Amino acid sequence: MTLDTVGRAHETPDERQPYTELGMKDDEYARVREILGRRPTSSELAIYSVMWSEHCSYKSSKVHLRQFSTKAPKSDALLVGMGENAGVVDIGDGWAATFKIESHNHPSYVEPHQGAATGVGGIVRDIMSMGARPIAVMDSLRFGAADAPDTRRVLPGVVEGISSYGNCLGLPNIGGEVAFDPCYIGNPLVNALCVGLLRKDKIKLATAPGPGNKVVLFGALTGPDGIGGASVLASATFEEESQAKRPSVQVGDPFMEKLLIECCLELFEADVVVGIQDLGAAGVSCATTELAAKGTGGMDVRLDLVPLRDPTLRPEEILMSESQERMMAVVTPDDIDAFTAICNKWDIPVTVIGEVTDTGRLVMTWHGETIVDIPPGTAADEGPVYERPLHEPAGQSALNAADPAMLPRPSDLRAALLSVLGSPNIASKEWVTSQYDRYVRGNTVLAQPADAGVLRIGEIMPGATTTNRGIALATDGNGRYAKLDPYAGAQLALAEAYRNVAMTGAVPLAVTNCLNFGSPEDPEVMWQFAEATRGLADACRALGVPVTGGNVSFYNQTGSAAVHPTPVVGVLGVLDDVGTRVRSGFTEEGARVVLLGE
Amino acid sequence: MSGARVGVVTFPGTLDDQDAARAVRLAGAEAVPLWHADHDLKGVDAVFLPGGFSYGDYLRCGAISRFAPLMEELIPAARAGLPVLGTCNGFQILCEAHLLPGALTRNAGLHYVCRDQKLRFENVDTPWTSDYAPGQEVVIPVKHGEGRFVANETTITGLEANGQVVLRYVGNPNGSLNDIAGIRNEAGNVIGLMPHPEHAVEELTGAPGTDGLGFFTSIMKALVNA
Amino acid sequence: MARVIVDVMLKPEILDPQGQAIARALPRLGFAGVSAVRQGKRFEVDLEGPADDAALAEVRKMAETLLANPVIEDFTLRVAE
Amino acid sequence: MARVIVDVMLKPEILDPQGQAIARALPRLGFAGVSAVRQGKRFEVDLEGPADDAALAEVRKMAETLLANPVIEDFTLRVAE
Ligand SMILES: Nc1ncnc2c1ncn2[C@@H]1O[C@H](COP(=O)(O)OP(=O)(O)O)[C@@H](O)[C@H]1O
Repeated sequence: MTLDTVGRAHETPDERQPYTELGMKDDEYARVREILGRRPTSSELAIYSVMWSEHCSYKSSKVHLRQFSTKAPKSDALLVGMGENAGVVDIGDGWAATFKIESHNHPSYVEPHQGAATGVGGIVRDIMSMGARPIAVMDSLRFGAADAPDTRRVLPGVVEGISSYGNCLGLPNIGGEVAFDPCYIGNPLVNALCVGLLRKDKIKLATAPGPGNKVVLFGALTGPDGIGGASVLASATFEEESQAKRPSVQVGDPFMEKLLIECCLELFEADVVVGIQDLGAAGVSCATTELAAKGTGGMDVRLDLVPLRDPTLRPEEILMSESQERMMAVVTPDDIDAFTAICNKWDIPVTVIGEVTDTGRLVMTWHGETIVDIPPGTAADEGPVYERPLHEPAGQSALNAADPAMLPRPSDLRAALLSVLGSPNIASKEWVTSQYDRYVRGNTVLAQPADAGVLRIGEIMPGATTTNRGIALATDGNGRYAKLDPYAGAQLALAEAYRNVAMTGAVPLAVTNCLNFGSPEDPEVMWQFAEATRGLADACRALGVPVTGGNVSFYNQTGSAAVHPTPVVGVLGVLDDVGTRVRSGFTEEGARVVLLGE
Repeated sequence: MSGARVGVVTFPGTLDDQDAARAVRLAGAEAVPLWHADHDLKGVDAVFLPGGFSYGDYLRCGAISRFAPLMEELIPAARAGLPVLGTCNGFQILCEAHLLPGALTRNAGLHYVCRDQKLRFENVDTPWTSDYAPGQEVVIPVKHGEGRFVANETTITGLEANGQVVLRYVGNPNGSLNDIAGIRNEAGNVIGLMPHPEHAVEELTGAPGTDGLGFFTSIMKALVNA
Repeated sequence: MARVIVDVMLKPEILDPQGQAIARALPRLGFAGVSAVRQGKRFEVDLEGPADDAALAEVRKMAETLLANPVIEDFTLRVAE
Repeated sequence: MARVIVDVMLKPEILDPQGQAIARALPRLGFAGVSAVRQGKRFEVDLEGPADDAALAEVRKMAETLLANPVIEDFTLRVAE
């Protein structure tokens, strides 16, 4: 099989390349050629196609998400804002919290257990890459009708996946949501949140500064996970029958991730990490381009040094592999031995695969031949940005004109009440929550059935300065409200999470969000998206809490039918003294019951 | 200070070691971290094997851990009378190491279950349970997917006849034979239980109440009076 | 009263964390000479009648829809002697 | 480079909730004629060398001490063709 080197790309400028199959548009491909001044090699095409995908580049959402910054309220608490792996918030006494929510909707439909499990794994690594100890998870779930046959397949698998992965990591699950609506049939929403704790002066960033520093890959071996699309590249030319059948499903190894957490914490403690990045959806492509782009600007990588689970993998496949439980770090030559020793202690495979340079180029070789030579920023940060057309959905005003007051009054109130209480959206979620460990590590102050989770932080990291403080977290969302009015719906989601946090006695400080929508190429969906982001940004300003990060999930639809626009909002708050937390529920006989608000 | 030193073992994948150490401290003893890969019990007076997913619970819970270098020290020490308490994964490891009879298998309901569990003490004649009374009912969390205690009939009959059943579920969460939640060896120094007393030692966190603290105050007294 | 054995294994390209953890542990436990371990499931399906073609077709369908997850697993099927 | 298969099944007297759950689900899914299902584990152990007597003795020891728990499980061992 011919290796598509940079030299070969020069010699065969007109070779047809399978960019369409990789989801790239004509003009996007033309731009890559323009940036490089030649056609990309197949490895470069692999990198640009994943980095410029909607998932990694936010090309359709970027123009709207900007409001979260431009309209952001002043906040003394914000230490790291949007754009990093996760936002970081000052919670006092020298402590900081980092949190983020992310979707794993499509994989959870294909293989519910593994899809949901790897969703938890991914968000946990995001939190680790900030230099934090992950301390709790939450999950926000939406399924089709509770009695739909496919829900019977998807729901138990998703819950088991979250339960087996999160429980095995020793992260208490401190809350979440479960909702049912026919619009989610064939497209469940699985949003996972992770929160981490760190010392405020120990924040790590995804950056690779310092020429001569080593680029280290550590964690699980790289296998053919989630690279269905890459097979068109692995065959020398895409007309050739692609030889291998590659799985599109990633399987998680929570035990490896648990070791990776403990290993990373020791690495941070030993101060042997200059920069760090988790390997998420776009694997090595993403980690190398982003680290290089944010550092001194250049990096040399020997791709053939990447340790493989399957020795037949081609460079393009290695670049696109979504194998889980991997991290990349930048380490000074002096610290490499200490770094390796800590990895060995935790039985974590570790390999130096390259070096930071000041050339401004990301250069990758494969057994001595150059297969990638690009300015990393063009892949990481300078992807396409679209102003997609917007259009208010036909029937939006009719939908709003239908006044519930016009519904017939029920004649039998008792039956009406029972049917409300018996509906899956109201019924107890204990079937789900009892599969989650809410106690592990002994710092959970509130979890199920409370409306917000509360954690004591003073004892999480033994040895560090202690504090009486606690943090509170809630996630909320309501697709039906957002469908009626995406602007107000997003605001209601924020208001609910904000209230749930405030009700524990915490002061809400910051917001994360996961925006689950249909296809951005549909102007009506894009209108919903624009309205929802505008609503959320305005509400954040009104309440004085900045958005610190989040995730956009588009293309949530079966056929042409999109799910309800479903912004899910997470709010983090702080309690100065966690001992003062307020529980919900009537705890004392004879106490007065007061209704606040309208 | 008392000088009572309780070792808390960490295997790869152990989760509740920090909680266990806290509980030991709350009872006034010193918690000594023990590492699975060391052939070293650090001269502790008792050992706590905490819960978690050692080696990911792959293969069978506790199956790989029981071969750890530390276990090579712990097994003879336990046979010689060192007080050892294993909870959840720790219980599974003790069974795999044949320090306790029987085995823990997949919950009858097939799901992981985390709940505040009502339990009843049967026999409290062990260094870890002297602060409880026979017949006493407590609430302590359980959280496991493989906690159904099984053994052959002779073993079960023997456990019952010898008073080796320490703790029974009131409302069986996993299908354990005879509602068994915790047992001890014949000598009484080795105990295993599925519930997590270390998660029920403070009013602020975890389960309602502090019903689990007694395990730690018991061992503290046993060691100080020894 | 025939018995059909259904063996279910992860597809070769799918990560098998359990098998890997076992393989990694073996040298520490003093077992040498093993290059890889994979862990799968084995089902013994006892039939009320004989294992004729119709019954085997039924078990095959059962394996496809219930015993194995075709997204990540392969299965084989044979009649026990 | 031989492969040894180790099959591990719960002893007959030990309750097998997974097998039972499958057996119970079958009629609901339209499968008739199954009297019982038991679920066990199957290990594929790949050897670096041939499956000679010494190697098989090693795998047997591995099965006895690690792959199966003799308190609740039985195992069988065979060389794959
Ligand atoms: N998917 C989930 N993961 C974790 N906790 C959940 C999940 N779904 C619901 N919960 C928890 O269960 C409890 C009850 O949830 P829910 O019935 O939605 O309450 P409410 O209607 O008051 O918000 C809450 O504490 C909530 O955090």
